[in-house]
Amino acid sequence: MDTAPYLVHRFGTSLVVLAGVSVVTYGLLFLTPGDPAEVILSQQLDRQPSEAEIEAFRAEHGMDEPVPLQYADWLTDVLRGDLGTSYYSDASVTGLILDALPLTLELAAASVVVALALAIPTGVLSAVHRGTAIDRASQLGALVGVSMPNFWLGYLLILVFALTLGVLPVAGAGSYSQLVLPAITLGTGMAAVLTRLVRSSMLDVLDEGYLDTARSKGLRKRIVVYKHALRNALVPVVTILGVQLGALLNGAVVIEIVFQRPGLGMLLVDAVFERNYPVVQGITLFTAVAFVVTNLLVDLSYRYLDPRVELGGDPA
Amino acid sequence: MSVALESIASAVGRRYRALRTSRTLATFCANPLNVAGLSIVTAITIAAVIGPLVAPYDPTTQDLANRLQGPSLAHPFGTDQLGRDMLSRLLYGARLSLGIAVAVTGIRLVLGTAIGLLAGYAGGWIDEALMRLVDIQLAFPGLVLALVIAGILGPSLRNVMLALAVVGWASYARLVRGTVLATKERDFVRAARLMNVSRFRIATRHLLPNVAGPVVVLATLNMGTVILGTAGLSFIGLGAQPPTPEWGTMLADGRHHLRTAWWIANVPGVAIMCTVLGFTLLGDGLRDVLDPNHETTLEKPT
Amino acid sequence: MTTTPPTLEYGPDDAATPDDEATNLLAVENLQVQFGTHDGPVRAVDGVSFSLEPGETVGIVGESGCGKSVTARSIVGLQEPGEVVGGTVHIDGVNVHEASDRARRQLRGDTVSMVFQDPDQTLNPAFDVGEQIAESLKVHDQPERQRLLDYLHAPLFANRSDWRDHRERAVELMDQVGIDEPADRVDDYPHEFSGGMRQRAGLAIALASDPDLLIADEPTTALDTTTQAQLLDRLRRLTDERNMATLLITHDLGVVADICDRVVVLYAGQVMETGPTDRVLAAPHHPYTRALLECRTSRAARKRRVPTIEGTVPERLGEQPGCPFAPRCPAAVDACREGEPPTFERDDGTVRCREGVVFGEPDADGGLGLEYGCGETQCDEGDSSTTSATASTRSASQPLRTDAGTDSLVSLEGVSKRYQQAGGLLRRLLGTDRSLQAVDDVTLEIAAGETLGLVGESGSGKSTLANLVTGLETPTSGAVRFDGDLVGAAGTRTAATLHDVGVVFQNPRSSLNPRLPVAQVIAEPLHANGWNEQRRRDRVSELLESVGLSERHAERYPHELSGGQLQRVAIARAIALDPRLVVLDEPVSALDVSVQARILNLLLELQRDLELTYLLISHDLDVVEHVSDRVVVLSNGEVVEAGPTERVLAEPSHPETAALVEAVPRLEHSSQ
Amino acid sequence: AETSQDADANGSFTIVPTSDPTGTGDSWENWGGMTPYWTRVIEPLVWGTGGMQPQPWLATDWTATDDTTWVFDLREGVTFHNGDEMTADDVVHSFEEDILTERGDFVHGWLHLEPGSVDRIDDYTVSFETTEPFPGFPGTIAHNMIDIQPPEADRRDGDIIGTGPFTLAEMEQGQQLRVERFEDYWGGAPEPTGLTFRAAEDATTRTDLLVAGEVDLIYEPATSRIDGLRERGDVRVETEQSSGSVFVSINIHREPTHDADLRRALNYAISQDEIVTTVLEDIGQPARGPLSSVIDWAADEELPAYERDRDRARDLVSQSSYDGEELTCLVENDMDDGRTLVQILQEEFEKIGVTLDVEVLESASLRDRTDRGEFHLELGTSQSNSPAADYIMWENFHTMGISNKDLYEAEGTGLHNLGGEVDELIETGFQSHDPDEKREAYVAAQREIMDAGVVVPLFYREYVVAADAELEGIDLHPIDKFAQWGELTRTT
Ligand SMILES: Nc1ncnc2c1ncn2[C@@H]1O[C@H](COP(=O)(O)OP(=O)(O)OP(=O)(O)O)[C@@H](O)[C@H]1O
Ligand SMILES: Nc1ncnc2c1ncn2[C@@H]1O[C@H](COP(=O)(O)OP(=O)(O)OP(=O)(O)O)[C@@H](O)[C@H]1O
Ligand SMILES: [Mg+2]
Ligand SMILES: [Mg+2]
Repeated sequence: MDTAPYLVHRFGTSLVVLAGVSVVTYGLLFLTPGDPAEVILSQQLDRQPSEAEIEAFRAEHGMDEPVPLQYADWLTDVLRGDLGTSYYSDASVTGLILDALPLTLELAAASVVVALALAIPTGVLSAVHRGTAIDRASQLGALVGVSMPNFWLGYLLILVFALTLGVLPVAGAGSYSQLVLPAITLGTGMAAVLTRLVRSSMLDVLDEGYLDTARSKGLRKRIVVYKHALRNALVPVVTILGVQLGALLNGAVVIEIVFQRPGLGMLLVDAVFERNYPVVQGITLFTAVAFVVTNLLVDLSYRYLDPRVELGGDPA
Repeated sequence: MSVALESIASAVGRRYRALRTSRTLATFCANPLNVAGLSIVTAITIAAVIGPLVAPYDPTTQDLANRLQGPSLAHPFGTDQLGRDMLSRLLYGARLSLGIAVAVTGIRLVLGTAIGLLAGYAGGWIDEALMRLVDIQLAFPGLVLALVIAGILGPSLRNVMLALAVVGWASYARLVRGTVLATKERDFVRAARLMNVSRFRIATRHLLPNVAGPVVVLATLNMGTVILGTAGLSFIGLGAQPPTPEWGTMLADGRHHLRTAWWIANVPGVAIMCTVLGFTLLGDGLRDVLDPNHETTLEKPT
Repeated sequence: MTTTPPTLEYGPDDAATPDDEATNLLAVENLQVQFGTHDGPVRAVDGVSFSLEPGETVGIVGESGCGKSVTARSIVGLQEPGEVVGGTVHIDGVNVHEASDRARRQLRGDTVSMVFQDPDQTLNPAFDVGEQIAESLKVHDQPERQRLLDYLHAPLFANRSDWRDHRERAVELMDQVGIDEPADRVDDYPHEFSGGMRQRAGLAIALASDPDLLIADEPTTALDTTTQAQLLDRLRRLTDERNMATLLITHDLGVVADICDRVVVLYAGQVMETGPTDRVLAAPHHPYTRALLECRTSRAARKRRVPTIEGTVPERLGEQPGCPFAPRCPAAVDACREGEPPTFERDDGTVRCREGVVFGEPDADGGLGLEYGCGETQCDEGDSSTTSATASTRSASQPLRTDAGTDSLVSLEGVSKRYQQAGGLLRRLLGTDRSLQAVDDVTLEIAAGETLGLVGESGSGKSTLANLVTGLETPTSGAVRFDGDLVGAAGTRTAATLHDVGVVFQNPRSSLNPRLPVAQVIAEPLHANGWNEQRRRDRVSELLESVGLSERHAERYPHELSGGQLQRVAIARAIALDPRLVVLDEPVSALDVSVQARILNLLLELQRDLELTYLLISHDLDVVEHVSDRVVVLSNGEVVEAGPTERVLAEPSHPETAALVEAVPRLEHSSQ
Repeated sequence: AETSQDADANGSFTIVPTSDPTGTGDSWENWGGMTPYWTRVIEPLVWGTGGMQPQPWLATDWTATDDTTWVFDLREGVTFHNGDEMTADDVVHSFEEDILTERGDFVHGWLHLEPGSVDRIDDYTVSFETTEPFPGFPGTIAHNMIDIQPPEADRRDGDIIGTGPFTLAEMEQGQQLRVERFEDYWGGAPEPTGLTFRAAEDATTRTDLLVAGEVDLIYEPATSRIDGLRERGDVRVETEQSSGSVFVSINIHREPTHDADLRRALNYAISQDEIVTTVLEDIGQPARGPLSSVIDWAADEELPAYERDRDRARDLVSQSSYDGEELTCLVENDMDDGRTLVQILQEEFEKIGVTLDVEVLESASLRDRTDRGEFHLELGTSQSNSPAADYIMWENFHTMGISNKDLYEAEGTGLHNLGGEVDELIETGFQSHDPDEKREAYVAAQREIMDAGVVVPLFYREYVVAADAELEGIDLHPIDKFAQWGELTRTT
């Protein structure tokens, strides 16, 4: 199938989704019990605002307009890259996000590396030795990784590596050594998911006829496994990597708190606790958009990874 | 009436026979991990049911004189910072944690299945609209959205459940729709259409049962994710209010004592880990049996 | 492992002398392969012995599940997850299963190559075809220097010029196996190839190592007859040119007759008979070989009951004394069931049957006048025995149905079906809309009581036409009438009109809901029409009986039934509401020959008893020839020829028909 | 602890305070990417003594020339970090432009100053006109926030110019900031060459950082770890009584806590001693009243002692109008030991037949709830960050105090305000220049408050600083944020 119409179609639906995402994000404000204007103002003033003040505030922020119009205004600003201003400081939300982002990205990237480095060899080993003790052990190991609440794992790792062995720093951000423990904490959870996936997709692939073809050519087992099998087995893994970005962000929230890394997650938690709605909306929107865009890219990279994929098939 | 009873009896008999004679059980039992999963889940379920009856102490009664006691005969899992018996708290907590997981999973399942079934079966613009809705839900990282929702609504278990339910249904919808679409084109559904079978009956009798396997597998795996999600939100501070013996909250509280009284954090930690592990193993096992073609797409983590 | 090799009076044990090994390119001796299952080890290959000399083409035949593939795979050491528990395989004097990994790779890279059954499965979808052939060449050139990074084309580690060189040679090979414009296709991925081209690419991979021995496991089953013929032809030429020995595995005796010098007949993991093709096909010594030959529809008279081999290939679990074929063998005596059958060594092959003792040399014409039906006592699939057994004693010579009526039941008037190729509104807006004319201006009539056969190449629109008749699809233009009334979409039609048409799909397993027990599957249409519980139950028993299933089957789930039984259930459901027309879309193509014969018998019987009209789709001309009164040939959605079966198939007037007929491999061609 | 990462010979130290030194988020704490607390970069006119009395700092002297006018003499020879000398213009600028405008209008009520009320008299004299008589003015402006900066400073650019012993060198938002020794400091250059303030708001993380040797000094290690730290040879643990106290404040205008008998019953249910010796690991002193005893007019001895007496408490409960309903108790989620304390309350109240429903809330929703008065009890800390602690009384217990006035409509409304006589006593104390008179009035007010059981006092806070045992010259202050780092050195 032609790529161009597919791209247009895919972009089209992504836009629809993004529009929906923006509506949901904006709507979060209305979840708050009570009148948003009043809540915001009482946070800002640190006291109960008067009716007049609330009225003035509404007028100032266009909150006396009908909701769709308010939304439109907000969206217009968002499209210009302006996510609003924090209620508590006059910092722009976009600026706050951009400041916090590098730490989170750094963590996410390092976690993916940890996850892949753990998952691919373990998954392959497990699949190749299907049903043996090696397989069971690595499956169990992977599952233990995914079954532990990650903050607990984080504290245990700190206990062992920072406090007992003293080889890695406890917390903080900035240096590579400070990245190791958080990346391992977040990476193991993800590695567990990926190991299982690599294993099951390797198992599927190992049953495929074309591996017999490869073996019957006289290829070495290593080449059969790592060239012919793994290449095919990685297709679903890459798809999941896109989805795992969500998991990474989920994990980052908790792990940034554990390791005192002022990234997006920490920013979000603080903002939620302070009811700093522009920041909450900004981060929510930003992560969702990042997620949609990443998955779009992942979809497109299918074509390279799996030539069979006819773009446009539902990769559900 | 008697006919109905008879048919129920025969259906039960059939199921039983199917279970006994088919390879299902054998397949399931062939992998010790599956059996381990089933055992863990059974144990936790029993604990949840009879826990309050067998718990040696009241889970909230404090005994400040005996705070931070290590494991002993009187307190097999020690006592916490307020001198409460960890074992009793753990047992009471089992019901709570399991209850949350069941409730959240239940809501997700019902909502997601209904939407997926409708989308897959109706097709056309209904499908298109519902699937975009699914995409929108999936676009938000689950815990992030749950955190925002629970945070705005205020900390309480009810809000946590609500938030987790809101962010998790889409995986079911997607899975169900996918299975329905695949099943819909299978010859037996086409045959049913040609036999004048009503749409409703096709949906409930031919599509749903075939969807059930993957959905049950997803739900089982989901139980674990929900428990972890609850723990994560509890850690952030949006979980149960004290003195509720909810595992995630216990673990989050206990982290301050990790060095001085390891049992306070590690006992609920291990309990959560085992439960999640149990459900995941069971889910995997069920997948071997119910969904041999691995139709279950990997669930989106929350 | 506890299996003791059967005692052979003569046999390959004696033949396994060192000097024999020297002359034999391939020597398989008493090979035993087992698979571990829940119920214990399955003896998939149970003492197989045969050998191959350079330049020779040998066929292995047998029903599905006889162990053909396992044997073939064991020869190249790919028996996993099975386990070789006894016997040896020597290729070029090297013991395959005892050789080191390295030696085995050497063997695969140099001496022996394999082409696998399913072309969709043979090629790695992630690499282009050229790469896969070139890889094979590369292994052959340097079997010992296989570095992972080199093979992954990792920059700095891979030898570029080497690869370019290999790719050029890959193009040559593609040319040799008959892929047109190979230079353009070398960069294509497997999914961009048609089935036939893929199979040829697989052949090119196999030939790349310039093997002395080629093993081809059902290389043509997945192909339509025309493509199959081309490939076989190509294979024959290449073997001749290269003086290659070929081991060809197939269930199709026609293919064997076409190109094999010798044939090995396998049953339940044991060699039943070996010998020169001509002799074995013309004068089979073993009852199983004879049975296989008998149940081919092409041998039976039109519309007559086809002889069948009742029962199924047994799963060989644990120790079972006696000849594995004994339960299905009409000539079996008690001794067959109790003791190991002896193997007789003849000048031109072997026979493993006690019959040798009883009858001595069978007649040269191979016809023993035996009835290969199911005897009351021997039947394995016991429940179906009642009807088929009575049918078979009753039948054989008299036609199963009365002549077809003449009033038309179904008529198609200028019917066309155009498919919009995938894409939605957006694509239409972009003008990239493409459509496909699946059925193109078809006009035809089906008379009440007749059987209309629909044939054509794959993709010619047969299924679409059937769907138009049943109303699963609505025509883009033209009208489909049933009994004079316009047929609408299935959803819009009244119950009464839906009753009149029953459908049996190609794949019995997919056409039955796996979650419902048989009784409920069959009762589904009755339920839909508001029959009450009691009436439903009575009708289900009646139907089960008429398709030759017992009440015992009623409570089973589809996965607990065999393919043949499933198709019976599907047929029962199709006739549940007394339809007038039954549409049969490839009703037997997923089934084994012997089962196929039984189903065809059932269909003919039902047609006679219930006065049914059939629309039968099949790509198997033998089947069509056997059961239909008239044939319609479709090509690219158009009717290119129609007429009485005998006439059309005997004197095809359209080249398309001629090609179809020509391509069918037949025993008769070569044995004459 | 093992040797710290950046412990160089010259003496540079890493300190972890309880709040983020870069002040992410909240505007109150965030002053151009730095909080004014802890870091000793910027300074106020007045400082506080260890006895919570105003102490000359950038101002050397002050007098009230009439009821509402204060004249301050500035210290001469004070150099800003940019090399300029501090004069009255800088003081006027700081008050008028920064403090009274940018810090928000609530500052007016707090300082009793309106914009335009600060005047330069000469280069080293400034006058302030308060809106009403305010004897506590000097103590009130002895606060880190009420700092003096020159007009050139532009905090929006992170360009912070102060007069303190340290200059701002480097900031990483949310992580840490570095300050360096200011050689021209008016009080003489400090010992340390530099200080790093790291963010770690979680007590356990702070403790781990110290134990792992990554930092030299931490505030408030996790309570559960203090014993362990004390046993270590490489860590010194210092405690200091703080200006804060922890108590439960009761909504006296909501049923059923409007009933004084019930409130007294709650007081009789609690054993402050037990709380301090168990969950607090002996950090803090059992409290009788709402004000830390370091505050000179805090009444402790003079207050009625509600020893735990469950029988009496139960009697009072049955006398009261309480009939079994759940009382709501709010507590902020990041209050140290908050969850533990509130559960003890719950248990103790349960024993006298009063059911408590606990809600641990984040700051925003907590404020939301208290603003609406939708609660019965609130567990919290009240602490003064300046030597003048008057506002604790005013804010909490005066009808026009911040907590009460929004909900005050008529007699018998508000939150914790008994009104009438108590209001008058607080006003007297507030406006009195005479320490004895002031003390008398405040003590009387506190007695009334305790008699009516408006609060359940728990304990006067002590705070803990744990540091590398080699550290010398730790100079703590009842106001934890007033610690001086100038004499910090490392032995050996
Ligand atoms: N992976 C396996 N696990 C268990 N049993 C197997 C496996 N593969 C094959 N078998 C058993 O081996 C027997 C022979 O199988 P094989 O594939 O050789 O049959 P075949 O003659 O090639 O049939 P077909 O014509 O259907 O390809 C079968 O009865 C099957 O039960
Ligand atoms: N639903 C559909 N949408 C689009 N194209 C279709 C659809 N169904 C069939 N076609 C196309 O119509 C043509 C005829 O298909 P049809 O299934 O009728 O062929 P057939 O003769 O039954 O082939 P086979 O022997 O392989 O079953 C094919 O090219 C097919 O790709
Ligand atoms: Mg085979
Ligand atoms: Mg078809």
